[in-house]
Order: sequence, then structure tokens, then C-alpha cells
Amino acid sequence: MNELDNLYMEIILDHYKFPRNKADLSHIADEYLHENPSCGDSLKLELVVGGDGKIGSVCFDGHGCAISTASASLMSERLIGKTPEEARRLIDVFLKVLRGEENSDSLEEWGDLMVLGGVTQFPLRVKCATLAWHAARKSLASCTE
Amino acid sequence: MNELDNLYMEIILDHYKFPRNKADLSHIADEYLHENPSCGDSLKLELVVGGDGKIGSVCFDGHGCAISTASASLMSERLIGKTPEEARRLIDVFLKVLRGEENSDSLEEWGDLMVLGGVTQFPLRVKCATLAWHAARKSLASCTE
Amino acid sequence: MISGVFSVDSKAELGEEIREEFPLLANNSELAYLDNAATSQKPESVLSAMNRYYREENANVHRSLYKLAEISTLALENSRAVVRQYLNAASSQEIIFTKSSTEGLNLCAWSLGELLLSPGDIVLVSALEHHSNFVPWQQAANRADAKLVAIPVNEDATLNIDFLETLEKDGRAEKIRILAVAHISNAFGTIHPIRAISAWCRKHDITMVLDAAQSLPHFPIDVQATGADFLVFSGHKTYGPMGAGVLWGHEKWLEKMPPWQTGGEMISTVRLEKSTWNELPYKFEAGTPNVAAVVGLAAALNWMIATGLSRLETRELKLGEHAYEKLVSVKGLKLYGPVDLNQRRGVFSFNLEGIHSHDVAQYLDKAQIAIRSGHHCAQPAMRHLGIQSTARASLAVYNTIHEVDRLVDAIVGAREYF
Amino acid sequence: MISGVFSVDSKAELGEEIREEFPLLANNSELAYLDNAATSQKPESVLSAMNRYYREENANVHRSLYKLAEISTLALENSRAVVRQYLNAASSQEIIFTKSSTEGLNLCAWSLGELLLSPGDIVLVSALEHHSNFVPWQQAANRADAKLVAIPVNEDATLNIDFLETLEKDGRAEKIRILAVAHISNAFGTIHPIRAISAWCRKHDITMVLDAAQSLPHFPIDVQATGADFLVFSGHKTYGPMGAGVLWGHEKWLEKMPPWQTGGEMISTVRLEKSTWNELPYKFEAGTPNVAAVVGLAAALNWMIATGLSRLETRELKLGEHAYEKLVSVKGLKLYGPVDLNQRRGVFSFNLEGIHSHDVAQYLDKAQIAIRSGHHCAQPAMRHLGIQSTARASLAVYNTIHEVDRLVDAIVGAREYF
Ligand SMILES: Cc1ncc(COP(=O)(O)O)c(C=O)c1O
Ligand SMILES: Cc1ncc(COP(=O)(O)O)c(C=O)c1O
Repeated sequence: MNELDNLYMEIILDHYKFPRNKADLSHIADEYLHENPSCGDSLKLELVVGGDGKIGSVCFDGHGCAISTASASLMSERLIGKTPEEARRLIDVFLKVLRGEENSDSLEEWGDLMVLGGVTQFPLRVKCATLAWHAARKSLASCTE
Repeated sequence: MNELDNLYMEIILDHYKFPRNKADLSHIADEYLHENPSCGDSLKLELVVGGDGKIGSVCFDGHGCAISTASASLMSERLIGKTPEEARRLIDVFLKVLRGEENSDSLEEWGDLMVLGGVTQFPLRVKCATLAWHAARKSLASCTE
Repeated sequence: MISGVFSVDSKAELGEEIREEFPLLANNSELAYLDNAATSQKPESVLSAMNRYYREENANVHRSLYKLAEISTLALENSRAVVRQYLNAASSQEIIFTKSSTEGLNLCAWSLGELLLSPGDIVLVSALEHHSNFVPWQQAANRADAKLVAIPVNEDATLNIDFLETLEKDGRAEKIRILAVAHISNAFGTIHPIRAISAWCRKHDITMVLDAAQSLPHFPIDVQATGADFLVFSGHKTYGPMGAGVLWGHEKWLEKMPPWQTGGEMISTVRLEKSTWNELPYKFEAGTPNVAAVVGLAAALNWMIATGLSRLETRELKLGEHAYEKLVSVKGLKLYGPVDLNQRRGVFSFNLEGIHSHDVAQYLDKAQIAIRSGHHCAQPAMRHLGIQSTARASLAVYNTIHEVDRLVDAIVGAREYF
Repeated sequence: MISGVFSVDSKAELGEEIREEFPLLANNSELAYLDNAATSQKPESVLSAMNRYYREENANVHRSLYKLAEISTLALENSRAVVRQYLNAASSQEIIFTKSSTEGLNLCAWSLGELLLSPGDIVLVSALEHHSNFVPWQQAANRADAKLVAIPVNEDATLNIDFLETLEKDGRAEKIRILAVAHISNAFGTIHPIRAISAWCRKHDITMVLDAAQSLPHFPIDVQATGADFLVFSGHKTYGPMGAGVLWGHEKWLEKMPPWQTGGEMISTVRLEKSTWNELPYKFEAGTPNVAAVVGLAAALNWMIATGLSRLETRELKLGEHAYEKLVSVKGLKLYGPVDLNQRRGVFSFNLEGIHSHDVAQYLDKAQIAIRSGHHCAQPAMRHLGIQSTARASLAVYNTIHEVDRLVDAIVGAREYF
């Protein structure tokens, strides 16, 4: 089951079992739920930009598989401290890599996040891995434009 | 071309070239046109029941192929002099034979009309051969019920 | 549930050799294909029937006089006759070929909806429907300013039939024009009490549409005995090819219904202002029909008859019993749906505690076990039951006891992996 | 009319050996199949692509995580990419798979009609349309209380394009929302001046729907160069299988249009009150897609590319010229359609003086020559021209000069027989 281990790297399973920045976001209306229509996963995201113009906190809530949960968790760690502009750039690179439009080497400097590159070998899981990132992209669009 | 001659018997070609009881029925509105939607053939029919309760005249007008024209011509000869009830019975037998629900022997006593039995070997021409008969069936329904 | 039309053969029990008749499975001996509720594999006889059609009989139908077109037209109409007989429909005019159940249900929703629905009317569906038997009715109700009401779901994924009484008592029953319900739920395998439902529809003069997409693959259906006014199914779930579905409807309704798709073959006369329609069933079959697929569908039904309908059913029931017993005994596994085996068929929807169904499915895939994970196009049902997704294993006659055992072993493996 | 996307190969002229690639024709060496406007025969590569799909890749698409479903999904999406490239569409999202041209045109008429038409508006069609591009618009106009207007036909079965000026002058042009027109008439082979028409549409802000059912089989089309907003074609007329059609549409329109058929795959969320839709192209693809047919369609386009688009076209033009010259010289034969060969393609509609076209077709059938007789689903055009029916011979690349000669000889025979 080597191939499977490429997908479910230890870091991913760790973030799945102990997700960072997962919080109860039931105060956010269901309208703002981000959904993956092809599988039923759904996610809420709260992204707060502080007075210093940097992202102060990223929280998520929802039901998802190991990949989507770990991806949200890893993303939340990564985005905190970035400016919205920087965050957008990061997200775009990540989405490109996952869509196969950019080499996964681009993730090499991303630390733990790199492990998500393995998802590209499982095309049907790409949507799981990108759900949180699409959600963040949308939140960032609405928070500054 | 033997098989073809089974379809285009001399009698049929004769009735095609010299149709009996074909008349200008342009006084009948197009609404009363009977059509074969699958091929574009169309036909008008005028059927007059006399004071003696018998069909006095059957006229037709329209564009059709050899089979549909000959069939209308042969039918017109056959129906004249019959009561509507008798005509209906004849028509039903004919339609059954052409649909293959009854043996074409049933047409044996019908004289020239018998030649139309050959059409059953050409399923796609059955609609041509029955157009006039369906039209007569309809006219008879409306003239007595 | 065997209908009386076919001579039930008395041959020996069907064994695993049946799997060899399915080329894809024969070529993949390690594959446990357990996603049959999504689509079935096709036996050799179906594939060769389609192949032969394209190699020997291919032509457009109806409007041509040459031999090949005559043969092709016959192929189409003979297939219609096979379907008519299989369903015991009153006439071939009642058999309308569609591309899928979804298209058949849309046809009903658009055309029957237009015929029957007025503002204030109610369309009754169940909350257990596949989206294809839910969304079209929701949209039809919207168009007519009518209301969509859903029969609620019990904890065990059965319908709360008492709700029908509520509808009688509060007077809403009088406003219901159409009831659309599945025969078997694709998400949980529940068999719905369709005779009780159709009797109730009769009483209230409600037109009933039966979605047999998940039942026809498992046992033959006599449409006249169902009490329904319409029935749909998909060939591709019934050992047949993609692109061939059937809508059966009572002639009295089909005659009254306006056409939906328009174009070639379905017209009688076309004038600038107005067109008139061809006779049934052609009125509802606009455009060049997919003769090859329809030929494949007839071959599939013939394959089932030739193999023996009761043998097929017996084998499936046995597989199903085995799967049920094994699955309920897995620690940490929650199996959804009725506990009474007589109330369910073919589909096993489950979750492993603390593990998302996607991850279970991914794990099983590595063990060459193909199951589905997700909402199974049944979001309203999932929401009713408060679940996000399930893993779903669904059976067909070519599955084996060994495959079921492998499924269960791999589930245990997944529980340990994550 | 070769588009620039493909490397135009410089191989030798295509010869009659091409016929051998078509199993049905190879198995019927005496058959002159001249009903290609109705449906084409399929090359071996198309049949084996579909066969392979069912034997090795068959599964439902999109919603499953197992390997086979991944392969099947790839098969579907790769086919979409092939079509996108063949048509030079801006993106794969603009490629919607339908079962046929008829379904694509109905989708446009229902959905675009709902989006664009208001009471008093005009839908402009031509009087030369196939019923599938006429009746859906007539019905859409009816639903919206709009009016259907038809561009009249000249004696030679060309469109009376001056009529567009009339519409400008009398102010009706302002009311036209949609124009639907064929690229090539299936009844007479007329090539319509679609660039002039699309330029006129631009000027008047009219949305243009192009029916390419009869043109795509004869030359590649760059959708962006047509100036149209939508285009449909049928795989089965383009060396592909039945059950696979394409609707291409500009994303800007597709995004705005409401879905038409609803159900599985095309939704995002489903609640009792309301549903939301999936992204393009899935919004318009309800139900299980016919993956096998779509794979066959892509194989057909690939076969054309591999054989050489310019070689195909050259061969067809040669056959067409030969047929035209031979036919016009037959005594008592009236050939319909344009006299200028540059204005026509592939289709030869004719009548023999004093002999009904059905009888001609029947006679030719006995000589193993398959042609069509009737109104060719073009009643409005027939009425305009004052004819009831015609005999129609239509060419594909596998026809031969000898077959054309046999056609002409048999026509002469028929003239003598009747
Ligand atoms: C109960 C039920 N109804 C309808 C459908 C739709 O069938 P199709 O996708 O073949 O149109 C399905 C298939 O998933 C189903 O299971
Ligand atoms: C010009 C034209 N449009 C539309 C159609 C309809 O195509 P289909 O029957 O494949 O839907 C045809 C086919 O006869 C055609 O020739």
C-alpha cells in the first residue's frame, strides 16, 4: 500500500486527527458554506485581517475527509501573518500546482504543505484538497475589493 | 428485378398512371388533408352516401407514390355501392392484412385489390398503401356517428 | 417479485461463472466492482449486439425505403417490443425511449407538469429521492406556482408513510396532482411500499410517477401491477449500455400530454404558425434515436430472461444477505437503512466511526474494491438523516461471496489504517 | 474551409481504399450507401474505441474515487478536450455533450428562449431549416408570446438574404432576439452565407444559433470564426456513433442561461425550496452521460484528423462535382438547389418527371443503392418550393465514383421502369 501512503502522508493524517485552527463557526450563516458538489464536503471559513493589514486569524469548520481537513488545517497555518495580497498569490500558486498547471516543486519551500503535492496523483481528490483554498480565495476577494 | 415486380404489379402501375375516381378536390379545406408524416404524402377524400344508404361516390385528390395512388384508386372502386357499415368492415380487414395481423389470403376475393397484398413484404411501404384507407375510415366515422 | 410473463426456468443455481460473461470483469479478475447502483457492467451479448448493429445494420430509421433502413427500423421496433413485453405494458406505443432515467423524469416533469399543475397545487415527492426525481419536480412546481412537498424520512431510511394521513387530515391531499417516488432508494437500498402508495394515489386521483432506476436491475416489474401511471429506468444500470433509457406511461396520459422536445421524427405537419404531432410513441422521441443503444438494452433484457430471472434474483438475495450479516458485525461500522432485509435490496450505505467515507473508499480502491462515497445524489435524504456522506457498496449478480468478504476485510483494514 | 489548427498533411490523394475502413461497407461490397445526410457509417477505429471503453473502462463518472471511475472520467473529459480543440472553442466549459443536434437545439430553445424572449419579440429562422431547428423555436416563441419569422427561400433553394434588409427597413430587425440557421441545408445541400448572417446579427445585437449538423461532416469549423454564439452538431452524421451530440456556446451566454434538464451531476446543492447549479459544462448535463458514445465521437474526430482533413474534403469535392455533372445531364431529372457548386455540398435532391420519389427510391434499393425519399424533415422548405417530396442522394468520403455512376444508371433505369 505504498501508493496510498503517498497520499496519506503522516503529516496529513496528523492534521486530519488534530486539525489546527478548527473552530465552531456556527455563527456564520449556512449561506456562506463552501461546498464540493461532487462529494458533499462542506466548509466554513473565517479569515480576519488585523489593523496591521495582515491576516491575524484563519478558522475553519465543517465536515470533510482527511485530505480536505488536513489541507484546510495546513492552509490556515500558512496564511496567518500574510497580507491579503501575499495570501492571494500563495493560493493561486497552490491551485495551479493542484490543477497540474505548475510543477509541484513550487511547493518545495512551503514546508509541511508540500505533502499535498502528492494529491496530484489522485485526480479525483484534487477537489478535496482545494476546497479550503477556493473558500479562502473567495473570502479574500470580498474582504478587500 | 423480380421482387420489385411483386410490388409494382401491372395493375398497380395501371392504377397509378390512370387513377380511377381522382378528382380536383381543392374545394375541401387543407384542414381535411390526410397526411403520412413519415414521407410527405397527402390526400383528400370525398365520400358521398346516397339516399339509399349506400356509398354513391368516392373521390380522392393528392400527391402520392405509385403505391398510395393505386391503393386509393383501387379502394375507391371497391367502396362504391357498399353501405358505410360494410365499408368499415372491409377497411378493417384490409388494414389488418397490411399490418400483418391477418393473412393476405383474406384479400383473395377482392379482385384487383389482392395485388396490394404484396406490399406486406415491403414494411416501409405499408403506410403508403394504407393512407387512403385510414382517410376513408375517418370519413366514415364522421359521416355516421 | 417475479412477474408471470416469463417461464421461470428451473435450472440449477447460478454460480460465479456468470462473472465470466462480463468482459470488463473477466479482464480484471482482481476487481471487486461494487458500484452497481451507479452503473452496471455489460455482458458479452450486449456488447456484441451493439457491435453487430453498427457493422451490419446501421442506418437512420423510419423515413427511408431502402433495405438497410428497413432493417434498422425493425431493430428499433423489435427492441421496443422486447421492452413492452418485459414491462408487460399494454402496448408498444406506451414505450418511449429516452437517453436515461433523468431524461424520462424531465420529460414527465415538463410535459405532465404543464398538463396538470396550476397555482396552489402540490407535487409530492419523497425526501429519499435521487436528485433526478427531485429537482425536475421542484422546478416544475416553481414554473406552475405550485408547491413541492416531501414525504419525510425515518431514522432507518424508510419513508414515513404516516405522513400521507397527515396530508389527508390537513386537507393538502386534495391539492396533490402528482406524486413522484423511487421504487428503491439508490442511497440506502430501501424498498418503498409502492403498491400502498399507488392505492393511495388512486383514492386521491393523483398521477403517480415511479422511478424504477434501482429496482428494475434487481427484479422484473409488471407496470400494470404497480398501479403507477409512469415508470422510468436506465439501461446502463440494468446490464445494458449507456444512452438507452425507458419512459413507460399510460396511453391516456401520453395522448393528452404536450410534446416536450420537438424536431425531426416527432411531427406530423410543420407550418410557420403551428405544428401537429406524430402518433405515440414518436411524439416524444424527437431527433435521431440511439438505435444501437436501444438494441443493446433489448439484448440486456433478453440476457436476463435467458439467464433466468429467478436465478438472478436468488443469487442476488444470497449475496445481499451475506453482505448484510457481515457488515453489521463490523465494529465501529454504522450501516444505514432498514434492518428488515425484506425492506431493502442491493445497496449498503455505511460509515466507519471517525473516518470519512472518502478515505474509506480510497483505501478500498487500493485493494481493488470499487465503491462509492458521497451524498449519492440524494442531498435531501442525507440532510434529513443528518449525515454528510456515506460509503456505499452496491451489488449485482456477478459479484461473489469472496468479493463481499474482501470488502469487509478491507473495511477492517481501513479502520486500522486511519 | 480548412481551419488552421491542424497540420494539413501532404499525403497522396485519398483513394477508394478508405471504404475498407468501414466495416458495414466492407461487409456489403455491393451497397452504395448514399444516405449520409441521414447518418454516416462508422470506421473501425470508432467501433473499437467504444468497444474498448465497455470492455476496459466502463464506470460512472465524476463522483467516485476508485481507479475505474477515474479512468472513465478521464475518457469523458479527454473527449471533451478533443471536441474543444476540433472546434477551436475558447474552453472545454463551452462544450456540452447532448444526445443529438435535436437535443442541443431544444436546450437552446428552452433555455436561451427563457433568458431572452419577451412578448412581441421575434425569433428569426430560415424556411430552409430542418424541423429540429424550426419547431423548437416555434414552440419557444409561442411560450414567450413572441413571433416566429422565417427568411424566405429562392427558387434555387438559397436563402433570400435581401429579406434581412426588409426587416431592417420595416423595423422588425430591432425586435429580433435570436436567429437560428443551418450552415448547410439537409434537404438541398445549400451552403448558407453564415458569416454575412453573423455579421448582420452582431450589428443588431442578435444571438445566433448555428446548426452545423450537415456541415461539420464535410469540413472543420472554427466556432470562433463563424461569428455565431451557439453551434450544434450530431456525432452520428460525422462518422461517430449515435447518442453523442455537441452544443457549443459562448461562456457568457451559458453562464447566464438557466439549466433545462435537471437532476444528477448538474446540481451544486439541493434543498426542498431551491437548488443551485454546478459549474459549466455540467450545469447542462443532467444524468449519467453517455461516455461510450462521447468516446466514439472523439475517435471519429481523431480519425478525420489522422486521415487528413484536407484529403477528406478534396475527395468529397471531387465526388460531388462528378455527381452534379452526371445528374444534371439526366433527361427528365430536375435537380434542386444552387447551380453554383461553391454554394452547395454533399446533398443532391431531385425528382424524375412523372415518377414519385418513393418509387425511384424503391427502384434504386433493388439495385443496392440507398437513398432517401420524402420531405427530409423540411416541410416549410418543401412548401415554399411547391414540392411534395424529393429523392435525395447524399455523399460521404467513402463513396466512390463508381457508386455515383451506378446511381445515375439506376435513375435512368427507373425512368424506364415506371
Ligand atoms: C433512483 C435513481 N433515479 C434516477 C437516477 C438517474 O439515472 P441516470 O443517471 O441514468 O439518468 C438514478 C441513477 O443514479 C437513480 O439511482
Ligand atoms: C440540418 C440538420 N439539423 C438537425 C438535424 C437533427 O439531427 P439529429 O437527428 O441527429 O438530432 C439534422 C439531421 O437530420 C439535420 O440535417
